[in-house]
Amino acid sequence: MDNKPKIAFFQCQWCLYAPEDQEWVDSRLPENIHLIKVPCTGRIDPLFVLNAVQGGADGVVISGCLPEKCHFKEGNLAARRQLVEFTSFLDYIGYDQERVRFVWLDLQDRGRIQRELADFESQISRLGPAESLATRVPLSEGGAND
Amino acid sequence: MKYILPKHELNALLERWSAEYAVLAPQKAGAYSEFLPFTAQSELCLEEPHNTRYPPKALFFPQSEAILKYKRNLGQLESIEAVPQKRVIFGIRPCDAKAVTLLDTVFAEGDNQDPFWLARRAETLLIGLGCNEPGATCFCTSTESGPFHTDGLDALLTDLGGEYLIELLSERAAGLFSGLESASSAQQENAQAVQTAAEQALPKAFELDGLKDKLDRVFDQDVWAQLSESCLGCGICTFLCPTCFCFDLVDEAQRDTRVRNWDTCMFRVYSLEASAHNPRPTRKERTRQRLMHKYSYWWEHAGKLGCTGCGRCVRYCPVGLDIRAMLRKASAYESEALHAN
Amino acid sequence: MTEMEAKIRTEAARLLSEGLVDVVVAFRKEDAPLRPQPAFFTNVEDLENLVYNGLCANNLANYLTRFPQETRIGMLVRGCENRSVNALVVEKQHSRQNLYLIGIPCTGIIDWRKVVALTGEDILTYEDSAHTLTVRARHQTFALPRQELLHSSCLRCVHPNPLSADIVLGEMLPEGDPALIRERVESFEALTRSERTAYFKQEAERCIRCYACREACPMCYCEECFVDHNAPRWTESGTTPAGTHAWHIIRAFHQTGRCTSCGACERACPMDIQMTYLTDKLGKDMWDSYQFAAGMDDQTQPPFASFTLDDKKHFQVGGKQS
Amino acid sequence: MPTNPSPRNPYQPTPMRVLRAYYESTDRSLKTLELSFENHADSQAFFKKFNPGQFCQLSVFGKGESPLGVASAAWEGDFVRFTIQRMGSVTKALHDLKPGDPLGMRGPLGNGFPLADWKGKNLVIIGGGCAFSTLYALTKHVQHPQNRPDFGQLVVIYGARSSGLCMYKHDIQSWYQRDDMEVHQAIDVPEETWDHHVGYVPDVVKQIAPSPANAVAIVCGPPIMTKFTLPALVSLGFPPETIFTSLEKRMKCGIGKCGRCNIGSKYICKDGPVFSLAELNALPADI
Repeated sequence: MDNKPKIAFFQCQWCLYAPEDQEWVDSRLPENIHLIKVPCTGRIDPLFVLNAVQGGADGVVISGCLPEKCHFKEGNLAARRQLVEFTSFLDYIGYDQERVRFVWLDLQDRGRIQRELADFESQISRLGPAESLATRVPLSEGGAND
Repeated sequence: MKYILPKHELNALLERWSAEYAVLAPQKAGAYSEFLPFTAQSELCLEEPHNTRYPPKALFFPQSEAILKYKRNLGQLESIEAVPQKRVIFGIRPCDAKAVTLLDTVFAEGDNQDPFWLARRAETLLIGLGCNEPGATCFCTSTESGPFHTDGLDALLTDLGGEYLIELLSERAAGLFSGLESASSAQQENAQAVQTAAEQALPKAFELDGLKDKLDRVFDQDVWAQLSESCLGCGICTFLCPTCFCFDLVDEAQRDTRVRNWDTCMFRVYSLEASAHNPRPTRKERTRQRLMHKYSYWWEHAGKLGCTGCGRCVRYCPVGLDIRAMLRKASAYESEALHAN
Repeated sequence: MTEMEAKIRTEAARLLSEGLVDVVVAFRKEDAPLRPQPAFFTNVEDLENLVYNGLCANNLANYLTRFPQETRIGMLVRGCENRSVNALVVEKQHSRQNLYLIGIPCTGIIDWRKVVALTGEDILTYEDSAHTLTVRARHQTFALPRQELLHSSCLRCVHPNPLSADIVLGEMLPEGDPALIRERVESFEALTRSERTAYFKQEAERCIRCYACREACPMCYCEECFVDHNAPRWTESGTTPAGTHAWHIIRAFHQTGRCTSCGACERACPMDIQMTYLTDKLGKDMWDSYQFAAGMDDQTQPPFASFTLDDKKHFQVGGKQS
Repeated sequence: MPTNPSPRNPYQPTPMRVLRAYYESTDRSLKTLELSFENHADSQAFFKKFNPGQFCQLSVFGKGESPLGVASAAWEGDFVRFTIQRMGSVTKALHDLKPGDPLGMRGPLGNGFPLADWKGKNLVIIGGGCAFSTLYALTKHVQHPQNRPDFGQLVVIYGARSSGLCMYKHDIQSWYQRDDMEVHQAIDVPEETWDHHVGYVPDVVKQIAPSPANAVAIVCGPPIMTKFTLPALVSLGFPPETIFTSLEKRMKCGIGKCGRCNIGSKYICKDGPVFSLAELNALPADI
């Protein structure tokens, strides 16, 4: 488990239309991927993403619905503007923009989330661990004291 | 006992002390000076008439400190060990040293004494450096202190130009100055002259006698609203103050520690209750608490004034609130308003 | 600057005596050296204490959110202050018709740190004039060229003139070169990733969490700041690296599309911490992505509040985000 | 200069365990916890210093600490009772505790009621809402056969917003049958099954009009109740030095060190929480 990159996966609970994809995410997600289900990508506050980054996440995946498909009509529009800028801001202070991937899912996408996560994991493995801003890693996982 | 130390031998002396003590001295840190561990390459910062920007209380009462460790298996909190360390703090100004003795009245007296404070105080020597020329924002002579006061110091240096005159003040610091040549009576008189000149160079900024009673009497008057009109409600005046000791206890869950952080009465959440009632809802009550605590309540707790006139709150307030002017206005208000009717 | 002071006093006296405003927000004489104080004038007699010079370092728009919305406020506004007021009006913090903005084309705010670095902290009095700041310290009087003392934000100022004031005292000044702010951000972006992280940590970890930057910023008017939340506690409240990093990242990010780069946060910070390199980056991104600059008028919503369906083109299907 | 370098860490909580936990109010906003000591030595140390009216800082790691009044008398057994209103993160965590769960407790803190000064006096105990918990401890203490003779008449007036919010229902029910005390309960709004007083506590106090002769009154309740009950007692002829109340403010250390719970120069946690009205009148209005 420890050599695999730690990934924080923010999943909008509406975006996986196929029940088997949702079932895979809910119960057969690889151990190194930490699932955070949110009612909508619009609910994802930059604080959540920063909390994940400071907690030692080597990569962050944010999956939501395509425009005009959002259950709440415009949650994804707000999220994209804010979180894309936050990603560029984190990159500005050293957390590589490549470590954040947005997955905007369509109605008929099937099994895409598994492919995206696998592809993302290999991309992150190439980048290696992201220690620079990992300041809140729990002690039980070998986090540093202050 | 009084010794003489030529200035060019200072670094060598500090190095000698470093064999036995961890020596800290004010050194350049960007635009200001800070107490940093002394090393052979240290470039000491003693000319500045003013003290370090960050108060040396942090050397005894750190701003963030884990005081309890959570044992997950037992589900209980256990104390973190407070280990004394032999230290010498060189170049501390008299106002900051006196401030440390004021904090002793909180952390080192009465019941529930603080083990962390005591551990850091027990083996630490304070070697003071007097101020030949107090700055425009200093007012130690108005607060029962002074540019060459010795409260809390183990030794006091007076800058005579080419050398320092060292006045030994405590037995435990005697060893530090063994081998130094003792001061001639001429040098002692010179030091005395320098000290009195410095004392006189700093006129009183406000009248201390009767100030406490005046502040008590204007407690519920409108003067506090006028005084705190432009206050931003930030924490600079309290965090940089060498005598402020308020703290917060907070659990850092993922670090399994309970942490003690500095806190400040200038923040809204400091006195905000679970019922959402806040006895100090606006900056007026908070400014009043800051001034009353130092110039009235501390007197009732420990018979001492809670301010040593170091001037940090005056120098770094972003909106230029000057505690000297505030105290003058409060006592003027008391004599005009209350005696007028 | 005394000539400008006289103009401001007469205008303020007119506003108060004719009852056009309930309060005039400006500055008054300093008690502490180099620090004129923000002041709230409600009667004409006090106006003799009114001062205006380069050392007036606070953004007065910060006090707008302290008054109930029906208060009629007269306020001195320089370029950045006017834009901060506009941004606050956009966020419905005060109604524009209850505001009377006394516009002052700004010749730059002096950074007290640059003065102290030259004259030492032992300052008795100072005199500001068009080109020189005369400072009388204990042993020496200094005549310092004003241009070298300006705060870094003012050296990069694009809009020194008040854009939507009710009256403008003095001539409008030439606009600044927008490339200056961009170059500053781009030069930081050109550093390697580890250099950028190192610089960010070096600045953020000197923070003592006094929140002067928050309290000095006109756009920081939240009743309860995210650092005060405890259910759950998102950030550490101590001066640990985790706490200070989170504070500086999220505080700056909350100013995206709202910060008018007035530099009041850096001028208030007691530990000389650099912060505007963060908000300038966000400001540059908002211009590049949405052609939006904060406070240019008091109607247009900032980008995070004005998402539209034609953002569609940015939603890449299957692949990296543009 | 301080000399003894390492006294005990005053912020280290005593290890406790939940013995019993049950809801006091029908709307589950009030819950009573009865805590047992992990170490017997701690229990002895606690009861040597304990005096009704004192409080403790209950500690749940990861959430923090909350100051809560002790609601049990020493003779009731080797446990400490607290009745907790569910308000913020710590009290929610306390509500979620089940019997057997560990937690921390620092105490007893504060001065508690000056029982020695009240010897031979009639006691008028006036409580409102969940603040009645410390008065419940006081009443239980006074009711004990060993202590009862020390005091004269005992009158208890306990108000709550509704019958569902009344605490210690069964025990208080039994008080009506006792001959050595008088009980008056009140709720704000009439309910069918309620046959005691109806109305606000200050009015009920005026109605019952306890005699101030050789009497001491103790008032603990929400600020609004205290604000109107104190003057009511003064108008009934109680001198200020015979009226006592327990104050509360935001607290962190509970031992007079962290500087935040002061009224004037007095710390509520150390010099209080029990103050006489005479003492309060000498303090500035900072509550």
